[in-house]
Amino acid sequence: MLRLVNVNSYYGLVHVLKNVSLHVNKGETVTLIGANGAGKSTTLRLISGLQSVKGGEVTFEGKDISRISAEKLVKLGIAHVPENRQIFRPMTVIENLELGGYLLYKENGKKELGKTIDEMFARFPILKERENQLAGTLSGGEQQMLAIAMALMCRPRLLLLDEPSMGLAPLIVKEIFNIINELKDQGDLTVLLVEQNANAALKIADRGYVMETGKIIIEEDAEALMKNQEVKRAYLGHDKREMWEK
Amino acid sequence: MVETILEYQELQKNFGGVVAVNKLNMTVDIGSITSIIGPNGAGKTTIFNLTTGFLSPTAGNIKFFGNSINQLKPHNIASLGIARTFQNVQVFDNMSVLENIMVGRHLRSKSGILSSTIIPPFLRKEEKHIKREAEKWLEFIGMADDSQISAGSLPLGKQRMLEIARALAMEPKLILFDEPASGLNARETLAIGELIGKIKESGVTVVLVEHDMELIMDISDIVAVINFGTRIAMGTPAEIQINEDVITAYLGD
Amino acid sequence: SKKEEPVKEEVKQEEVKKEEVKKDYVVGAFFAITGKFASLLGEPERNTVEMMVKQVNEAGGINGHKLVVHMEDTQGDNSRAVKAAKKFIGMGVCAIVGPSRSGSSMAVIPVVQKAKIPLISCAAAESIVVPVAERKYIFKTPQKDSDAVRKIYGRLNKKGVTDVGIITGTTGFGNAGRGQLKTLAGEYKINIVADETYSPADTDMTAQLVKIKNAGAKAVINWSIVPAQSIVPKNMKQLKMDIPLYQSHGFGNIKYAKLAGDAAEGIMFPGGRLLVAKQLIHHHPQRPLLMKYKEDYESTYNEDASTFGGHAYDALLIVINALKAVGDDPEKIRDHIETQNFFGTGGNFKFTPEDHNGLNTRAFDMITVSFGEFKILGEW
Amino acid sequence: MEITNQDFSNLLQYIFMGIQRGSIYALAAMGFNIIYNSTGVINFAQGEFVVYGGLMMVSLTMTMNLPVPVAFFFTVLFVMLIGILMERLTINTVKSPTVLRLVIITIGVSIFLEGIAMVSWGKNSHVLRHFSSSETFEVFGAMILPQTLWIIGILVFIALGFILFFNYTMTGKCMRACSINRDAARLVGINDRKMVMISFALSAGIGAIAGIIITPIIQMDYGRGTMLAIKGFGAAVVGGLGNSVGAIFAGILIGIIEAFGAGYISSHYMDAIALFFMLIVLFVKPSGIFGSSEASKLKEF
Amino acid sequence: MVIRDYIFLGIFLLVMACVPLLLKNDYYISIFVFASFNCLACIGLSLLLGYAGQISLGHAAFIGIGAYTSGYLTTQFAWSPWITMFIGVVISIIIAIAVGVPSLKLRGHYLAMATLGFGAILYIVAVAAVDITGGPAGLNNIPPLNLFGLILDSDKKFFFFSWSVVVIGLLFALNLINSRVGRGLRALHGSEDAANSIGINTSSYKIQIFIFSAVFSSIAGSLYAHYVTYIDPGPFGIMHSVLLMTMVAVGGMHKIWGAVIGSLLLSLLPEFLSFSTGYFKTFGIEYKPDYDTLVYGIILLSIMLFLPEGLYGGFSSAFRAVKNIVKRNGKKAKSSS
Ligand SMILES: Nc1ncnc2c1ncn2[C@@H]1O[C@H](COP(=O)(O)OP(=O)(O)OP(=O)(O)O)[C@@H](O)[C@H]1O
Ligand SMILES: Nc1ncnc2c1ncn2[C@@H]1O[C@H](COP(=O)(O)OP(=O)(O)OP(=O)(O)O)[C@@H](O)[C@H]1O
Ligand SMILES: [Mg+2]
Ligand SMILES: [Mg+2]
Repeated sequence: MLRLVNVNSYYGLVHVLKNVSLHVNKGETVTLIGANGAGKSTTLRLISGLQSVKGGEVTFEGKDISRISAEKLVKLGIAHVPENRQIFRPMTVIENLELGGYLLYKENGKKELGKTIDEMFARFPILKERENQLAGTLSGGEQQMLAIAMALMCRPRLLLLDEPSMGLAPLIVKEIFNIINELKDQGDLTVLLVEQNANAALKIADRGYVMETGKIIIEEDAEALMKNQEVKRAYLGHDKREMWEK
Repeated sequence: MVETILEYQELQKNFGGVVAVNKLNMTVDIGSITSIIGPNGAGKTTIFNLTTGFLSPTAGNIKFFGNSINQLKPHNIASLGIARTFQNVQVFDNMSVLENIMVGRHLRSKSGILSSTIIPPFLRKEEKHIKREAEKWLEFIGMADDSQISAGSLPLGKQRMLEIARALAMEPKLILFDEPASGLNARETLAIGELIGKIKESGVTVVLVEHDMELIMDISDIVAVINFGTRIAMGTPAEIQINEDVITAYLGD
Repeated sequence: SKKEEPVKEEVKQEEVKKEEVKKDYVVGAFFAITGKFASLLGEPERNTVEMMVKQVNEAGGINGHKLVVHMEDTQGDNSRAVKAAKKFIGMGVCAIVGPSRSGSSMAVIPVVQKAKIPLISCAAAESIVVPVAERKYIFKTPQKDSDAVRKIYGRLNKKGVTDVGIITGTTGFGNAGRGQLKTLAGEYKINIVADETYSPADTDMTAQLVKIKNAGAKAVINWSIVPAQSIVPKNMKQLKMDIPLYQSHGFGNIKYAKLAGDAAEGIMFPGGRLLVAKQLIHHHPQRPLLMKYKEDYESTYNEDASTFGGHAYDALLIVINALKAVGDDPEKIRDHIETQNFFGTGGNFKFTPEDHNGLNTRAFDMITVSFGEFKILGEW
Repeated sequence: MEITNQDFSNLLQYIFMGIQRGSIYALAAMGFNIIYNSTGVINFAQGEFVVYGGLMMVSLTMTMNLPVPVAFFFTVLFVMLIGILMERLTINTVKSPTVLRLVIITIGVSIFLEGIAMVSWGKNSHVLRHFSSSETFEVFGAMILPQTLWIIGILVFIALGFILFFNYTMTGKCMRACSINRDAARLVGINDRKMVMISFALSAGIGAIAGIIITPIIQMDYGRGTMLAIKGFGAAVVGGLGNSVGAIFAGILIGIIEAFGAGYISSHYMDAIALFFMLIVLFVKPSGIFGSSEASKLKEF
Repeated sequence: MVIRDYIFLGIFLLVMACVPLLLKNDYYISIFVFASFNCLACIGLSLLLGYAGQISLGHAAFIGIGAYTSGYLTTQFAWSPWITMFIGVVISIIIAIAVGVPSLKLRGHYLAMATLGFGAILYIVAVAAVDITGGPAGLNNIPPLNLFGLILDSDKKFFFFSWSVVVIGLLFALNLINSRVGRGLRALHGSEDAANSIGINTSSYKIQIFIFSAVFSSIAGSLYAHYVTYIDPGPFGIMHSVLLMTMVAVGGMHKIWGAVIGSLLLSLLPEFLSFSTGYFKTFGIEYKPDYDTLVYGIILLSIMLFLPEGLYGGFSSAFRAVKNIVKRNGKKAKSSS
């Protein structure tokens, strides 16, 4: 469904992605893990069109998307929940959701929009309670839920999630991973997930990539990754004692 | 007997209709690591904002070493020796890493606008001292190599470390951490945990808000659980882990 | 030297051939050509000067010397005026014409006084040339504002009107006029019942006029030099105020009357005769000169001549007269100006060491607007 | 009795005059708000739109003798085109925009447009015929121009349109979204560039209309833009940036205060009185009369 | 880093000292004298705008306060210009406090409007208070400065004096930004909350720096008055405030040097335009002063469009590029040899 081949990217003069290749098959959940600053978020930004591609190719369902702008990619079915809760802070929760469903509204009209918003409220009841509050005044976790809900509003086929569990309470994290699982089980959603909580991510993922300083260093099945000694030590936090000793 | 460093009495904060903190009573022992956990929107950050003067309470009292600090401005509270970090990291991204920490020495240095104007930096003793101290703290968090990098281009984990070092440079008596490990991977979380341990050893009291249970259980002396702005439980990590209320409200099965 | 002005260099190149013949007479001229609110002054002034230079040189120059006028735009800005004056002085001009506005004139006085270069200002405020002892090198061509006030007050006396409302613009010109109106009121037993102002950027003076109306004024005097002055008659019409409106000599550009449209009908103001040259009796001593200037200007620039252009005409004429008589030594020019007695567009100039304007009330005719044109209002 | 009647008609006169002045401030402020709402930037070339509206209308009706409605249409179209060009050639090309940088760019554009207007329309003031009669009529002793009614009517019409637009239509909300967080807006499928362009077009259109309806009363020249922009900016800020109701309310309020200041206190200090009032409002309500301080804190400058 | 600023200062001092030697004509020198006033005001403004992140569209008013205090007291009471300059500073401080305390609670565009309003009010007062300020007619016969018996009545003398003042101002500003206070200012620009949390009294800092920059402007105003020896409200209007801010931004607002470059450029540009009229003529192009506004707008626009960090940023990246090329060539040369 999605394929990156030898992709490079720069921030100014800094070379942040170096020949990154990865692919995500339809219906799969793939996770991307790696240390801070490895370039995971950049990879997602690049797929969703926020970051420009220098060299290499990016295809979505066989179509070259490396030159397509972010807003058009949404139309193709790619939704991106960026890190740090990019919501419209001075607008109300409901307005945020409406905007999330902008394309839906444009194609299917107001009714469908209302219906989908209700669906989201059913999924995230706390947002319903905060309906008319300014999004910027929500608690961190509430904002994260809103961000995810906004992305789901336009019924994407490929969902790019950047650290969705960041700052969320364990219960909610479980809930969010459940939701991802559910969406995936419904069969029509493909997920590319960037996570620090590698444990949880690998549990729901089919495959995983490990990234370090702008390069993909490992690609394996999720289960295999969980057993990989290197990965365990670096990202899973297992065997802490072992670490302490080191 | 252990001394109390911080005390909340019937603390209350309303935002319009929303009661973010509701009749909270709680104490923090000097020299301890006290953790506050609770669901999203429970009011944890609000408690920090009240403690550091960014918000003022609707009702109730906050006492630091027995003195009420309700009405003080953030910078006054900082000068009493309370430092904090932010849930959304707030480093000064228009400055280098070293300068970020040098700013942290603000309260420990004196020169005012007039003397700063007249005396060039290389003739000023204080300036050298500030720089030395800042380098020391940079060493402490293990980021000495990054000193000249612009803080804005650091990866998140390092920004959090930097924020902590900046707070430490104040040499506070009490330090409040708002989710220091969020967005960090297990290895980095471990490093933060280690750092917090070191901070405690140096005699600074720590209050910690965090969602990473492993970290909480690892390093806390006391855990308080907040829901809907009130305390629903308080105890040692072991006690909390098996508390039914906490499990249903927060941890999940 | 390298630091010479480019224009001069260019001039020099042309000179190569004529060098043996005679050197150029270099004069500086600066006006508010582009500044906001003031370009209605500066543009006709610049045009006039450019036209005159051409005429003079086509006629073989001044005693065989080519006349070179270096032009600067002050934009109505004082510091630009000062810089321009210094530029002229650096270039070694023998006299300076301009600037257009009173404020700029005041700003450049110390500079030219010190450099001992005669300056003939085209701005109205009387304070530019007094006290003469301190303003040895400063002259001006526009009529005095006190004379304009006298002319208006004299007419009011004749008509038996005592209660007037004054409304003045907050520019150097308006402010000076306001001062004179207040100072001379006692002498003419005029009672100023309302004293209002408006800024050059103002677009509506109804509030001020309502106040004047309510104060029981029997006539309105509007003193300003910017386009906003033509809103006053419009507003008066709107308020159905049918008391007479007097304007200052700053109204001396038919464009102002046109802006006010039919509201301008019946406005009276003391003005230079240039505006009504055609209506002058044939043997009026000013007439030939006025007609010539007017026709030249109007045929060259395809727009109506205004008194402002006339001020520049007079100023440059003074310089040319002096150059003809004594050559281009600034000191001699200055001395010569103090002896000049001639008819210009502004009236009969009689300069003396005590009077650096040389005009009196007789320089004015009372003019009115009738069917969109300026007409002489028969003396009393 | 006589005196109170007089007082009343004066009061009425001042109020009408204030509304007429204020309507222009309100329209300028609304123009600011539209662009502010999609970019977070104050467009200091807004005053130039007004000037171009007035001057173009003069050319079309007075010189080319087109009928008013036709000229109106083409003038608005023309100025909207200028707005679009301005956006495409300047704002849109900026790679790393900060608010301050963009604001200064708009100042640059305004200087440039002013220069063009000066060269093409000359430095003279221009007059425009009134839409209907230019004869005043009397209401309780106050003299009112029919043009004033035109101004008020058009203002109300536009105001209603914009309130509905920004608060209840998707496009309106999208524009606001763009000003808050461009990346996030793009990620929900909003074409941010298009939104910004539309907002420039709309704002230029409003400016043009303001210019057209006011020119018969105030005359128009190339240099009027700055002052109009500053007054409109004042109204926008006092009303609460981005808030259309606030803009109208504040614009008219400032107009009335100016009129009262000139009428009852002193014309020498008329503008100062209005400005002083603006300062007081800001000190008491730091984000304008209708602005939410919370929302403004959540925005970045 | 820090040292570099002071090296620049030394170079700057040398360059400015040479300017009058190169320019024989008083006119050119006077352009630089006028530029020095803008430069001084812009240095102050850059501390406020670029370092503390607070906008002010009212600084021309402080220039006016300095100018009028000097002008009024020297002409009315014949006080020494040095004393009146000092009084101007004191008055500016008082007014800066009165205006700054309520205004600096505002943010962004609201702050811009408040300072703009303040500037406009003072301008109106200068126009309307005829008895004190002379109204639009202004004040004349202001005495020139007298420096230990040396009367600064020539352009060259004034040039050296006013640019010395600028250099001292520059030195002070550089000291300040490289100090505890300067870091505090930048911190509050970066994040006000974070600055507060480490004990920086941000509101007090904002006011202090507002006052500080007002003092710079006030001195510039006094110098202006004693140089021109005539003042009227014209040069102290809000458009001049906007111009000052534009100078800072065009130069590059995150560096003091940006203010210096920007103010020099925008002060000299109009003169250059009027100067080049002659050149156009030699090429047979008819260039009228009417086009000045247009060209000025285009230049301002181009700088802001193409140089995100202003001229200073443009220069330094050009410098870096050149350095890189030199390096690379150097390497090549080495490797080939
Ligand atoms: N705007 C920027 N300008 C310059 N460098 C940047 C910028 N954003 C990110 N970088 C750098 O690019 C590299 C990759 O960043 P990226 O955000 O993709 O990492 P990440 O793997 O998502 O890390 P994290 O876990 O912290 O989110 C990092 O070294 C970072 O410092
Ligand atoms: N300024 C505000 N206006 C209105 N409501 C607010 C404001 N600030 C916080 N709230 C509300 O108060 C509640 C507590 O928020 P707070 O940020 O303290 O939660 P938290 O415990 O830190 O949550 P999280 O773990 O998600 O960060 C939330 O419901 C939030 O929506
Ligand atoms: Mg990331
Ligand atoms: Mg929180």
